Amino acid sequence: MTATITRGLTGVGAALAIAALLVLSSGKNPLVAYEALAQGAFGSPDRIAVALNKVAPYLLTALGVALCFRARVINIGGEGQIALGGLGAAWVALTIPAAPPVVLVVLSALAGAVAGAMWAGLAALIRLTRGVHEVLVTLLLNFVGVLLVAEALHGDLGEPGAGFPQSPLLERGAWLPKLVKGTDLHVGIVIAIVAVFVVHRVLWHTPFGFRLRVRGASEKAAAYAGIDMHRSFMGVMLISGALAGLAGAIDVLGVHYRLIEGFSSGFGFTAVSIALIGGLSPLGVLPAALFFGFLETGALAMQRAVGVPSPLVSVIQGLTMVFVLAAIALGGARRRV
Amino acid sequence: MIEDILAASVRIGTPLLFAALGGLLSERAGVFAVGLEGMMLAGAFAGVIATWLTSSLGLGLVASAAGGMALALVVVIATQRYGADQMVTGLAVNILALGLTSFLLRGFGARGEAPVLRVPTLAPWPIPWLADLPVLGAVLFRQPPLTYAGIVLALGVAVWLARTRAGLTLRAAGENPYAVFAGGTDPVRVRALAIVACGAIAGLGGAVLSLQQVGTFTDGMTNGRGYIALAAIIVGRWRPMAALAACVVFGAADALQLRVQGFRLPVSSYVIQMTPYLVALAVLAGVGRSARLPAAIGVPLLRERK
Amino acid sequence: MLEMRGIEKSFGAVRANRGIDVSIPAGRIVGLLGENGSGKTTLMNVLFGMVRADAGTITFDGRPLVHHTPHDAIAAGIGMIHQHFMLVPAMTVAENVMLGWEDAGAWLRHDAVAQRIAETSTAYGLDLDPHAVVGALSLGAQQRVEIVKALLRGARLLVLDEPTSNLSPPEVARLLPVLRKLRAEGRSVVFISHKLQEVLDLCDEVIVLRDGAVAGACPVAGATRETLATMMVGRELPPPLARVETTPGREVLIVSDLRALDDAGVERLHGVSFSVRAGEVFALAGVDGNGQAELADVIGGLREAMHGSISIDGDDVTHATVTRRLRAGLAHVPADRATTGLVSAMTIAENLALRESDAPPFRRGPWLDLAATRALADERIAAYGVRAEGGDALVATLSGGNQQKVILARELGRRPALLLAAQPTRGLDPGATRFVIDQVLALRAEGAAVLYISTELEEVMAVADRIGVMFGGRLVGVVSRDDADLTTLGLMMAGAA
Amino acid sequence: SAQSGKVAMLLPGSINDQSWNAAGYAGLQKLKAQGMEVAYSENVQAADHIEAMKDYARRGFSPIIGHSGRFLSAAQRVGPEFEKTFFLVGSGSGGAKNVISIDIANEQFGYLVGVLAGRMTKTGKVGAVAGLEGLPNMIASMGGFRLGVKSVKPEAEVRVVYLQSMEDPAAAKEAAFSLIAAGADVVAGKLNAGHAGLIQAAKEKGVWATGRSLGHTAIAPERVLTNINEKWDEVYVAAVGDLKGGKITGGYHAYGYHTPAARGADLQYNEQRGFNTAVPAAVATEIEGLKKKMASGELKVKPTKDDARGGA
Ligand SMILES: Nc1ncnc2c1ncn2[C@@H]1O[C@H](COP(=O)(O)OP(=O)(O)OP(=O)(O)O)[C@@H](O)[C@H]1O
Ligand SMILES: Nc1ncnc2c1ncn2[C@@H]1O[C@H](COP(=O)(O)OP(=O)(O)OP(=O)(O)O)[C@@H](O)[C@H]1O
Ligand SMILES: [Mg+2]
Ligand SMILES: [Mg+2]
Repeated sequence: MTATITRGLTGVGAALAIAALLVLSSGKNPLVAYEALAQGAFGSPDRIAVALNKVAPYLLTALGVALCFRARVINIGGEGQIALGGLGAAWVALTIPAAPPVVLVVLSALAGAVAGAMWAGLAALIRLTRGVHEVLVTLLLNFVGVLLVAEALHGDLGEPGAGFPQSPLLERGAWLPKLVKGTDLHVGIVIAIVAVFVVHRVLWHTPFGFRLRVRGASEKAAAYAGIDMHRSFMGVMLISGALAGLAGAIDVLGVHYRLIEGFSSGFGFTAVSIALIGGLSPLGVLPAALFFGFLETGALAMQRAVGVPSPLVSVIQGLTMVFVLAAIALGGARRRV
Repeated sequence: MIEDILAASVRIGTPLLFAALGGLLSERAGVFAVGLEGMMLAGAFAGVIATWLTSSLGLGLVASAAGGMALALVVVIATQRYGADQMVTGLAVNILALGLTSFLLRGFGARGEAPVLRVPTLAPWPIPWLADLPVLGAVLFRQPPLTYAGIVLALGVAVWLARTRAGLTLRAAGENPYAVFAGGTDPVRVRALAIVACGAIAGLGGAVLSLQQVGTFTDGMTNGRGYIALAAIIVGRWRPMAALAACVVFGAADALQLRVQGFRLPVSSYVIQMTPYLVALAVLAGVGRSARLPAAIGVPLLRERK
Repeated sequence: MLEMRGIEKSFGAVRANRGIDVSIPAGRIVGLLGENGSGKTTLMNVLFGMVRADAGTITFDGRPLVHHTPHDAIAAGIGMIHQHFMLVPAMTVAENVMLGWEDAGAWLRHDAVAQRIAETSTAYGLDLDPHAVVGALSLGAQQRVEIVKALLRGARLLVLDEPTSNLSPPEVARLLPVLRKLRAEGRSVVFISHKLQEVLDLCDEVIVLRDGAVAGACPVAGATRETLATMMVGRELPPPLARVETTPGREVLIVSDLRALDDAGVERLHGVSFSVRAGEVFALAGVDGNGQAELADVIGGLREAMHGSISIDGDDVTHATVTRRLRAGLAHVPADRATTGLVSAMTIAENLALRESDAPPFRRGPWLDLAATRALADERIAAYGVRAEGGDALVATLSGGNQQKVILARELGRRPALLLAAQPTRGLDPGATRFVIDQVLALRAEGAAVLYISTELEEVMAVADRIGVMFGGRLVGVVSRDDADLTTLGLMMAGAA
Repeated sequence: SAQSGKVAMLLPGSINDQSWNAAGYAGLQKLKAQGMEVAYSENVQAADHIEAMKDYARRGFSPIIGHSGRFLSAAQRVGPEFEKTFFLVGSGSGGAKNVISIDIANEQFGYLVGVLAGRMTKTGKVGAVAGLEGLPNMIASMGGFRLGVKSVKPEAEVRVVYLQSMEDPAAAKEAAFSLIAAGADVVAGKLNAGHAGLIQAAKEKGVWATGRSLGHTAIAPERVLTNINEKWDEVYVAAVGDLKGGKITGGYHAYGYHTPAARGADLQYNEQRGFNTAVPAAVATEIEGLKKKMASGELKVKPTKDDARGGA
């Protein structure tokens, strides 16, 4: 464990060293830039709040992806499932705005989870009944899901006259409660961390989790063990979709307070990365998601503070992923299933 | 009308075809080609830069291939040398390429601002006599050079995979790399070369966009085509000519979508834009046969290191 | 011809080879013996360049092999047929032969190669269709593919790692002359096997490994099974468990007119009917590929029955799930232990829970009861003599024999009414084989019904009360143990009776 | 403190798109040239809007310009928290107090280009490619365009195709091809980086096109009729000036021919001329006349959602 962390940090170091050369070549001082990065990520309670808010949806979605990949179900449909989750949450929040606040926020979040699960369930259904590989189905449904949100915002859910495809602002009762006064930190991160432990418990301590692991380790052994491959496929997809949908709902109810086109852009693939870097283990996904959330927050702040060109944010992110992966893989510990 | 749609399908399908062919080589050798998007982007970028610097489209094409290869090398080192997960490495190089191309482009402008590099595009090369055929002439024989190259490449890859020993070895590396090793060839090298070839070909796919269709480079100009190419590979079940067909079908769906929008329909453009994806799903679901991935795809080769 | 001196090889803490010296003369067949995990495969992998030795030297034909790869080994004239075949199942025989073979041409000469495969297989009596897809071939045929591969590459030293483990007696009977023919041509053969009789029949001399070191070497002339076994184990094997007389009771398994398709959709089982009584071992003998695998799969619930019925203790389970069959009292030792019977990346304890994670003692309330599972694992490890560090050891780190013991511990440990055992001793050393047979007999004595599927006639004769022979997807005859003799059984298996 | 001397800008895309983002960035450069301290973030994703605005606000920037209607939501969220900071949303559609939306009068420029297209078409068919169907500024541009065409050639067929991305030149080129194949001999539109593809299509097929920056003329000097050259530099300078003077506060302010100090955009072929020489003098004169009517308020263009519909 500590060895893995050490190697991971070495990877980060190597990536930052290379990126430093690029920063230098753009005429900025890398030390100043990295100081700004650190400040931007950890510099104040508010910065940490921003990062944690970013972590929450990543974490939830990555948990679902990790469960799926464990069961050797290659669900790369996080993006679409998040989008549908946001859509479901916004729809409920806008449909019953008069509901009591607690009821409203809970129902909206649940609606997000249900919508995400349904979207994933649709993919699973196509896979199971028509044999189209899930990689393909989930990938294609991502595009459709994002367009569905656009269509909804173009239609009834959209705010008339808004300068961008977005819904009206949701009732206050639908907003996720704040955790810390004076910051934007909302309860999403708590929900996500609870989910980490729940998923961990399910994966390692329930017969269902056991079946998922067997299924992922050997399809033949799973059949021999009497595992219903269709049911477990559908099961894990529904769970993963619900987690992603909840992530979408949390972003809508906690950050934007409305549905916005493109609010989930890129989340799905980031979640896949987090799940894999986290070793497909719920407890491993937690540090991986924190790492991504803080790195992104810090890097964006660095861009604003020091004025390094914005593409460098992507460069740093890409380099860090490659180096951390390589460094961790070099450790080469065989993973238990 | 039909001629116009077919010609458009071929045009839209061409960049996808290159990426799909490259990705197919990588995946048949056992390495997920998630990095296609980035390789295309790197190729599109390098092609424009080289053409702009040298005023030679030929050198631009060479640079496109080299650009894709450069990114592929990152994949090779991470996945083959260090055994990093193929899928995340692919996603990572996509992000890297997006940032790096944009960053480097700024290096060509004053004050770190991105310049607009305008280059000539590859003009169509009508093939004498054939170009005058009805329908087929416009669809197939009045195309710019990379389109021909794509079709020839698809045929070439198909024949190469099926008929050469190298092709056989590559396929075996994706099915059972240990058999390749026992047969006296280093499967890691085979995979590495396949990834590099994938980069070169996908890079040319980027050149189709930047040098053949648009004549400039803009940030992120591949816009997800690498992922569509991945879908085309699966739809084509990892066979070159079938992948070509899949790319043309994707092209046709998009071409139709644009033309359908031109009529007055009671639904919004957002719904119409969904149709290519829904059509792809419907066709696949209709065919209803499952695809078999190369048996050893994604499986890292764990070999002793000394 | 071959000299290996001081070969050392460790995998982590495991010293698989500790200073092994062997020499193989030209034109000889040398048997390489040893218990499971004694280092045979490792030694040969070192020779072939699959793994690199920590120390030691190799000289082949007077030339040293240093830091060599399989490519160099092949070029030098060494051919190896691996314990786990190095074939690509999705490709044809011809394609597999051409893989990595320069003579196949840069542009593959399909027809010429097919021609040469046909010629070679005729010359050596190997019977291979160059255009068949390897994945659809029986293991015996796959092995012949490996042999053709090596022959076509001009191997002068052929290493066969447990070539007969997966073969039926007739297939073995076809293989041995091939090897003798090679010897007659002046080539050498290293023959690894756990079947001592074969070794005595075929080899000129034997080398025995124990715990990664050479325990002895001797010419075959004068050796007996007992002396070889003693050399391998370092002590004498106890006599086999005595068969107790049982009176067969009720019909536990009734199979009637069962038909089934194989993976490719070809009908492989053309209507098989039989029953097995309590306290009885019914053995099914037959050459691989005559429907036994499909039959076992259908009874085990891994394959759909196309027609016919199966009942266990009066319970019609023809279309039941695996779970229901388990509840009806079925235990199943599948032929393919590595990927079907076990999850090798899981622990021994988890593998014991594999088929019953939903029931006590593995489950308590909604949770897995990990403590109880671990306790059970320790108990079974002791009872079945599994050589492992404990219940948390990964199955992948066990030797083949110990992996088989884990399956037996799970399946027999449930005190089944019916045991379905398919090829349970495949690849096991004599000691481990003895253990398995003893366990089966003990179960019989307790009154269970046993369906024992094996290609080993000798083993079948040792355990069975009645013996059925499968040929061409049909049960072509059933004889009682007392009426059976090897010759007629062999003829029936060949479809001649 | 409307005028802190520090201006920050958030841009939705890359500043080198020769189009929307480049125009916004030019505005920022002009403010810098006037001696202000400037900062900007490109490619700001929806997830980061709020955070970026707050960050700049905390660091004392004012106004903070969100160069796209998509920043309005965030500005409305952040605005009340930072009452002393002004938030300018370019191409926004509303606001209150310190949140101010400014836009160019897209309907005016769309209309004029429509008139030009109507006059130039021989086939009686014109087309346009745009993105984000249904947004106010798209309704204004595309609706204005259709009204303009119809005003001079009621029987003309106007087809509009909407794309998923405004940044995809290859897709835009194909969309333009589809319009040209259907008979259009003038193609207009409103895209960002994608607009270059539209011009490229016109160049290859030999039809007329209208661009969005002088850079587009450079791609196909012989095929580009004119560009709606958006002067976001002037708009932002004017808006910042107006802020200082207290002349604008919360709400929506459009710059067009009716606001002579900063017209927001103009039809320009290159630095010297308004139109390609292929445009008959009479047509140019007609358009100049319309501009005057717009300036005087005599001509008000009011496109509806239906005017901007996709398809014919
Ligand atoms: N790759 C490996 N990693 C770790 N341990 C290994 C590896 N290969 C072999 N071993 C260990 O080395 C020892 C010798 O194994 P080897 O496969 O050579 O035995 P063997 O004599 O071929 O046995 P069998 O009769 O079962 O085939 C065993 O203890 C085994 O667990
Ligand atoms: N990760 C590992 N750690 C330790 N030992 C390992 C590991 N992987 C494989 N082995 C050992 O490698 C040996 C060689 O593998 P192999 O599959 O040849 O088994 P085997 O003992 O020969 O069994 P069988 O002949 O029944 O297939 C195994 O015995 C196993 O103990
Ligand atoms: Mg062995
Ligand atoms: Mg063995």
